[in-house]
Amino acid sequence: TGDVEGNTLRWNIGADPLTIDPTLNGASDGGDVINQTFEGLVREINGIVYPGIAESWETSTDGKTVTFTLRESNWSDGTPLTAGDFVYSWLRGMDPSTASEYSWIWEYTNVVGSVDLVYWTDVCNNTTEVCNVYVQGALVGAENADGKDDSTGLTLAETKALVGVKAINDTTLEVKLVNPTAYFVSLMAFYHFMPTKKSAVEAVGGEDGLWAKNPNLVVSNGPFVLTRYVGGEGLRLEKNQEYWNKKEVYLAAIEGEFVDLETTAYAKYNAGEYDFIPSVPSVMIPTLIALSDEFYVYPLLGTYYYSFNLERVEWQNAKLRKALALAINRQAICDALSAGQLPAAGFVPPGFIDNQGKDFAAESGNYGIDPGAGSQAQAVALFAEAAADLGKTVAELKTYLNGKVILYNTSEGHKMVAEMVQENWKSVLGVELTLQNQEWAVFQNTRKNGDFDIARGGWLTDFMDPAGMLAIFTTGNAYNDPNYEVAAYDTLLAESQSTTDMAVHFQKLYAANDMLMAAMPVIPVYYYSDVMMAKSYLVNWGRSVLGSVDFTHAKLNR
Amino acid sequence: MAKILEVKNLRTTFFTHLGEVQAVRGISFDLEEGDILGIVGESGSGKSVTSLSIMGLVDEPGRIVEGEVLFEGLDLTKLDQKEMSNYRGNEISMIFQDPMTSINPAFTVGNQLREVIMTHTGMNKEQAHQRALELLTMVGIPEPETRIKNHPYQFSGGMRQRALISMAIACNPKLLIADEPTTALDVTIQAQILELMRDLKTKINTSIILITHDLGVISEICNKVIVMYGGMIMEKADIISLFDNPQHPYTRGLMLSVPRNVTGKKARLIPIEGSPPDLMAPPSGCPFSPRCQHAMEICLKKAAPLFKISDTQEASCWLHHPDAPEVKGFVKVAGEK
Amino acid sequence: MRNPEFEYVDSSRKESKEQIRKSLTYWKDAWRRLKKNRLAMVGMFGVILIILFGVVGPWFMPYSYSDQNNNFANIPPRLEIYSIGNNEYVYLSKQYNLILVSSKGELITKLTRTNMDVLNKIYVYTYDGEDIVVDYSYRARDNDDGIDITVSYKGLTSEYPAKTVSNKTYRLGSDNLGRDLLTRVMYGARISLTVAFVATIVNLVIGVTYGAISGLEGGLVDDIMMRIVDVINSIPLVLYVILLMVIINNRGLWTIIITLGTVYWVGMARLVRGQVLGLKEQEYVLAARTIGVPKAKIITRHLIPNAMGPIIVSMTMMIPSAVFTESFLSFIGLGISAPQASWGTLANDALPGLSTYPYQLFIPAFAIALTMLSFNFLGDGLRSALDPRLRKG
Amino acid sequence: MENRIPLLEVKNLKKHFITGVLKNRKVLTAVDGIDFVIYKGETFGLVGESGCGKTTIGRTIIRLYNPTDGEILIDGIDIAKMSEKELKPYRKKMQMIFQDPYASLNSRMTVTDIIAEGIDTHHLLEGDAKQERIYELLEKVGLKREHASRYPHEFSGGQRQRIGIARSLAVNPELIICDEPISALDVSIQAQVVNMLEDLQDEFQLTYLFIAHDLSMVRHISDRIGVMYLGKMMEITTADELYENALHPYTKSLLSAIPIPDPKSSIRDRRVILKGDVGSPINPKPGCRFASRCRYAKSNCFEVTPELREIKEGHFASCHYIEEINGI
Amino acid sequence: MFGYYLKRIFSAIVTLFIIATLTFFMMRAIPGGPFTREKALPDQIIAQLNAKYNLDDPVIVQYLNYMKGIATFNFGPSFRELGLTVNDLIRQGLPGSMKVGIVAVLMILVFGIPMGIISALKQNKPIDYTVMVLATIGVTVPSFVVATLYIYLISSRVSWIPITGLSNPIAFIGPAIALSGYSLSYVARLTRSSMLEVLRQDYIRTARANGLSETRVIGKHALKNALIPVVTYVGPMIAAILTGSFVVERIFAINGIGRYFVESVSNRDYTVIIGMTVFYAGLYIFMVLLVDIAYSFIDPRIKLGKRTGD
Ligand SMILES: Nc1ncnc2c1ncn2[C@@H]1O[C@H](COP(=O)(O)OP(=O)(O)OP(=O)(O)O)[C@@H](O)[C@H]1O
Ligand SMILES: Nc1ncnc2c1ncn2[C@@H]1O[C@H](COP(=O)(O)OP(=O)(O)OP(=O)(O)O)[C@@H](O)[C@H]1O
Ligand SMILES: [Mg+2]
Ligand SMILES: [Mg+2]
Repeated sequence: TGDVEGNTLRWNIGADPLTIDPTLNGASDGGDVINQTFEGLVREINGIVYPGIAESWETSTDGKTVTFTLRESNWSDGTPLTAGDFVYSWLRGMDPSTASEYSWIWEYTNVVGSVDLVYWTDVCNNTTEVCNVYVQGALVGAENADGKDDSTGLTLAETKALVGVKAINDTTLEVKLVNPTAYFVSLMAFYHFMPTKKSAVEAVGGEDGLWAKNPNLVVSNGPFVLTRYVGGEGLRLEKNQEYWNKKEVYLAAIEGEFVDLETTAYAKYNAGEYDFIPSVPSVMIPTLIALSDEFYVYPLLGTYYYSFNLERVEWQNAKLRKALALAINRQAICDALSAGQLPAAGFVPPGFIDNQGKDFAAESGNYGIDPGAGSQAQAVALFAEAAADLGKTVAELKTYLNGKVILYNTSEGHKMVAEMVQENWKSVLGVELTLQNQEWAVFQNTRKNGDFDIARGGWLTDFMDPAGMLAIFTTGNAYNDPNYEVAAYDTLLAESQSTTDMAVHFQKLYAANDMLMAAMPVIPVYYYSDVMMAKSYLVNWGRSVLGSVDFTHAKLNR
Repeated sequence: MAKILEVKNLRTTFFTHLGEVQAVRGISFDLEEGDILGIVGESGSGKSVTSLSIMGLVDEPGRIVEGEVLFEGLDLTKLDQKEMSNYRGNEISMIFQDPMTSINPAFTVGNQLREVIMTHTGMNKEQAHQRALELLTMVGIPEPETRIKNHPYQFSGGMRQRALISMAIACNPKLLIADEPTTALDVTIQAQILELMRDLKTKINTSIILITHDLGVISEICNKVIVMYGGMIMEKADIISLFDNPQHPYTRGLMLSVPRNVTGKKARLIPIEGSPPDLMAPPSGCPFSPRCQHAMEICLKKAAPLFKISDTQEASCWLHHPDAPEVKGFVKVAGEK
Repeated sequence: MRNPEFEYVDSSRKESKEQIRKSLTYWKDAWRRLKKNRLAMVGMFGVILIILFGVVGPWFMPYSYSDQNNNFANIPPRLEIYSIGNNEYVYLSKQYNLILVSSKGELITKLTRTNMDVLNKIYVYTYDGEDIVVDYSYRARDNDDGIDITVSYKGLTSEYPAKTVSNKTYRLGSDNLGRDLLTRVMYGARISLTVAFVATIVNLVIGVTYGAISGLEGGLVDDIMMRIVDVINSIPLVLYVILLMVIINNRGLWTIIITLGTVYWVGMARLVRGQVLGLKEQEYVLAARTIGVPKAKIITRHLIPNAMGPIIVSMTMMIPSAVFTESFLSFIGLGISAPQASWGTLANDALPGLSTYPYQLFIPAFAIALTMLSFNFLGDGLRSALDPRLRKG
Repeated sequence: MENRIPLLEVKNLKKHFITGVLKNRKVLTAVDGIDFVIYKGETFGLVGESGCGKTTIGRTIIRLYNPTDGEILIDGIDIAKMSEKELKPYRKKMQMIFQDPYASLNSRMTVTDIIAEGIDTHHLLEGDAKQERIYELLEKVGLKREHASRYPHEFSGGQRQRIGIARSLAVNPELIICDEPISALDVSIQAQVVNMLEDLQDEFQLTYLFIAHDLSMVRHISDRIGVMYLGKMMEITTADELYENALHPYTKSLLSAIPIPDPKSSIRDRRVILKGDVGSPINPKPGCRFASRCRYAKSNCFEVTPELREIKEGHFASCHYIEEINGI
Repeated sequence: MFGYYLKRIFSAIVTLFIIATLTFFMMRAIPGGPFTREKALPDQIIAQLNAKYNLDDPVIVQYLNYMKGIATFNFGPSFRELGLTVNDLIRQGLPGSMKVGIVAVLMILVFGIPMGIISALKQNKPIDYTVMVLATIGVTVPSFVVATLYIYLISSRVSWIPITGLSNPIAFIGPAIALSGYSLSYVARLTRSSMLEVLRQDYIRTARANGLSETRVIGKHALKNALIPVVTYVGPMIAAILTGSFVVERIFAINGIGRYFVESVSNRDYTVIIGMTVFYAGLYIFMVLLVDIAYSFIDPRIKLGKRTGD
């Protein structure tokens, strides 16, 4: 075992994942582990989609049918993995009684019938509101509970049967889509779509995903398999001898720990107790950039922004919004945060490639936003114009806006950004806003209720299409905090989704992006980044552009 | 008779942050074997400090600044704490005024008693236990076998004082200092304790110093008396002379201020007016002079020496000086001692 | 002739010994005693100094607590500067920003970085149209000369710092946004001292009264009151604070006052109750009761003054915890809002950078410790000053 | 004798303390059915060994404790069950002087404040008149005006006891309960205080309940004396009668235990030293409380509790065999 | 005696019941729910989750059900930690908190008490001042500073001490120091003043007059009596320390209930927070009872049920 010991990766995972059942998981720490223990139809490493359990796939000409051909592969218990396993685990993910946190992602897959199943409810008609109404403790909507969905009138089983996923045979999986979906295949790399084995999931004692944390029950199909899990402390993964590509798996084992405080984890990394840590304390970053060759920064597909509450009169002038957006020195903020973030010149971060192989963000341009202080003069001018539009003098507009609140949720970084933005507006436009922070859940609630002037927000997408970013500002979207409700915008996005022509798809998205940036319902501040450290002797590790680390082919060259 | 204890010009001062408290200001006396010497005086007159000085137990910030304490000729003030503890509880022992607070509430009586015995005699636990039972029986505690296992709170005041006495006599001390051993007790219990002390003297031939402010108690068992006031000795006498013919105005005042219980019309009491001296700034002359009816110019300036009135009586009062005015009952003697 | 020494003296001369003292009220008297206590005066001096520091200090500062100069972020109070000739110096910050510094230690400007050669560990900055090359590769390897970095400009290379100067622009250094730490600590004093003050008042008013009533009433009332204390003590502060945050839905110092006022007195209530249980059997309390003195007066005139010693001790002990409780409340979102800072939040914010910018933590921490010590000394002095029994002279 | 007016009548007064809880609960009968009368202008002495309930009687009469049973009549009105509010006028009539001159004065209040407390509480005087009254009281108790602004700790024990007395006089009481007011004082000071108490009694027609264990002082100051033992009254009679002619065996042994300040006295040899200790007042057995220590005790004494009976005119005792013992 | 305990237990149950009730309703009164996520979940998903955990019942029904559970020591499932019950979590976190807590408590007793004693014996000497200044700093510097400083020093200077993990006894040093700093200082101060008080007592003089050695006088006669106020403080303190500290557990990556305590509030994990609160309150009340029992050993005069002070 000395050999195994020497070939064991020591990895700090971060927080203890709530679950490592792919279907139930909704968090990145869990995703990181699942990425090692399971494998979906495809595997995405550093932005490239490789065949995973699917050897190949084929999309029909109308783009509405995707057929996957699975390779011969086994579960870690030695039993064969079949297309039926995918059907089982996907239906499980959609089933409302499973209550999977990520089941909403089916909405974006465009799989036929998936939305009906995910949001199947026999309690009331209105699917966007919980409408169990009680009078004196008695459920009034009881007659609705007829076992049939309130909008489709179908039972759960009937709804399930209509979902467009079918195992044609053990190695052929057919998926029917409502619309052609460009990113569908790449999305299959995401953990929610990884297969689980029915007998393991339904084993006694494995309820609520516990099976995945229990080495005696767990059955997986990834490069590694779980052999130990101690809640709150750590886990051990060992090479899966049944993995189809095991010859390209070099690590014997992975020892993972759950240290969620960056400073502690960093200290341990420096003391030689870890080979890989998923983050570092931000004060250390300039030093690490300068001195360390073990430090890595990657862009993340996400944007940090401030939302205007468009329901409030003061924010209804686009020039004013734009003035505020242009007054910010984004470079200074990124320098202060110093974790490799990039100044955001638009809402869509770099990293999405269009039909012509060009970067979507670069093609869109910067909408007049200078990364540094360059657009501040423009901001002043726009501010004056806005004042004129509103029939106010500049001084009046300033006093009008003074004391409006920038709301953020409690955290060092958010505070720092808010302080700098506040200072920018003060020094550039002479507007003095107040800062207010709230505990996380309270903040969520306040923001959702539209009880704010300006609130911070952030969005990381889960699939590699700009629509994943832009769609959140469509009418009724749960994440549309500014309440940007413009029919033309909604139409553009809808059109981009319903076309089979990628050129049209992107053209619509470019148009939508232009429209959004012209209206400026949100102020993009920076694009997220992901930092990590890996010892120099650790090579060949990979990373999904969505953020998950991948040790499938990693090697320790000690 | 051999002198078991000689105190020579003892002076003990407390150096507090508020100033020096001269608690004992140069006192000398002897104690002969088998004597029971009483020390009376008002509260704060230095009785306890005298006895603590003998025991070497004067606490910070107090210090013996002058004088000798010769125990069988050996000067105890020269010993260090460790050497001294071989004497304490062994050759010399002491009991204190308040039996309620002077015994450790946290341990059983037996535990504390055995501890003393084992410390000084080298007996093992079993032997010490036997000895402890013996002692408890000796001081008249009923059912010692059960009582020895009791905690002090289960004892009444009188029993606690007996327990303390039993600790004090555990090693048959040659000298027993009893600092107001009965003040906190009821008269009926006091009578029992005094009886016990008298017994002890005959049984183990201990010499005793008994400190009190109750002349009654003194007259019950002492054969010699020292009267203290303001850290000084006012009068030294054998018991009969003192009560028959007190030679210091303070002693007289003390005797007069207790009610004479005669039937019928009650005479007013005759108090000593004024209050005891502040030892932080003691009167320059005789400490009693501010309250003394007969105070003379010299009394305010200079403390009186001890005038030897008779073989058994000495008093420190200028009234005994040949130049002093005549006062009924005061004997004039020539010369200073 | 009679010897005059042996004349009787008349009684007036004997008695006049008692000194007559001027009549003083209790408080004047206490003050007089306090003044005599050297350590207490040191403490008081310290407290006054800290108050002045917070109240008056900012007037003398060229900055406000929110003034940022992002170019001069994280500059420590002491700078090792390298000469670039011509009586000009540069300082390389921990963030690898190169700052032009005057020979006296004034920060002049941040130089633009034009090239980062991470591989060879050389950063290039530009000044006056020419490159300044900073070679920090020494940091990555052992070298016996003790060279840390070299700075080359116009053909001149300095291998060692020219001197160490103190930062004249920011006396105690700057924080991560380039704000003057000294100014921030001064403003922080206002908040933290207010909090300390409020905590003290709350303890005095609510805690002491509650404890005194509980102890004096005894029996069932006492039982119930103490169970309430147990309950308050057991309910997690975070939960309570969040609830309060929602209810009040407003911010500022007074929300802290409310929070502290509702939960911060239970320890004091316990302590006072314990004291009162003992004191209420004292004969002077019984005497007051036989006179018919109402309970409220017994509490204010007899019980509380006599429990003052332990009350003051525990009050001074509570000051640092109040200061940190405030920072916790601000962290959750109740209380003061950024960019204002209290000592507690300053310390909190500085914590992650402890290894790199230790001064950012030590300065507020020092202020807290100093306050604590001052209050301690003052408290000890007050305790004895308020007790006439310990009076000198 | 006949025309004496009772000021205080105590009838069947009981005070039980409850200690411990539930199963551990014990009833401590500190005072167990006591009757006596105090007439206007007299001094009633109460003696007995430590723990026999003297203080408890005093405190119950002044209603620091709520009596368990019985009546306390002041001028014929029962105050035993009055509420604190109803009691307020009676608070002026009765005052108490405490044993410990150190503990009975609040060290944080000046003498003025201490004395003024009663005046303020009952709104007797205000302003200068109040201050004058305080000076007057101070002079009454032998202190000086200058003392008014001082703190208790600046006084000697005797002086402090005077302050305590001035405090109780401030409300013009009729009855003063003196709970061992002199036991903590020096012998030479005791006489000062006793003289003063006597003078004040003459001047203000005060009535005293004087609790003490110094029997000779009690004899000196009291007109009548009650002797208590373990919560029960053993004997009540006039002072001289008690000392000359004690009837109860307990009183006798108590008197004989007094140390005599006369080395030549012969009483010592005739002394009967009482054996044993005072028993426990917790869950007392029936019968005479003193029986276990009484050398005359017969089996009856352990079973039947004797009544307090008038043996001679004005001389009460509670003993089954009092006649037999004393040959009456 | 038994009856006495019954009474105490009854009163404890009532108190715990009130605490649980208050916590329950406070929890419900604050915004957010257990399914508030970084990326907010769609309402339908939240509704499904609510249904799964019966959170769609009327609050009063939930309350009654919950109380029924508590009565049988069943605090219910965690809404966060999938598949785990509150009891599981306590079982999972308690050992970590306890291990460190016990070491911290031992340190407090082993260092705090002797420091106080030495300080009292050397009153107003340099060593006394040193101890008191240290103790003052100890109550001023909060545990998060101590812990961070410790980690910084260890990671940069001392390589043989592991930074986290409790496998090696030496790894306990850091968390224990951080956890005990305040209380250790407090205990030292308390011991000192109580010792000074006891040393003035008459029975100490008696012990000396009986010729006992100074070691015996201090170590036996003075100490036991001086411990009473210390025990009063230490009892509830142990409850607090054994239930862990969020800050210390987070910094030292200890899997302990101190973290659950705080995290469950931010997670709105209703059942966990109530369970933790009741658990802590129960332990607290139990410790207070233990203190009372300890009293009767230290000072037999003090009888159960007649506690002075709190
Ligand atoms: N530790 C001390 N510090 C300062 N002064 C002290 C100390 N001990 C005693 N004194 C002072 O020494 C003087 C003599 O006290 P001592 O105890 O000997 O009196 P005493 O005659 O025994 O009185 P009592 O009858 O009250 O016991 C007193 O004024 C007292 O205040
Ligand atoms: N508050 C109380 N609670 C419980 N028991 C009490 C209380 N006060 C007094 N006792 C008990 O009642 C009994 C009578 O006490 P009391 O103080 O009246 O006696 P006393 O005659 O005044 O004694 P002493 O001479 O010691 O002052 C004692 O056993 C005492 O312990
Ligand atoms: Mg004495
Ligand atoms: Mg009494």
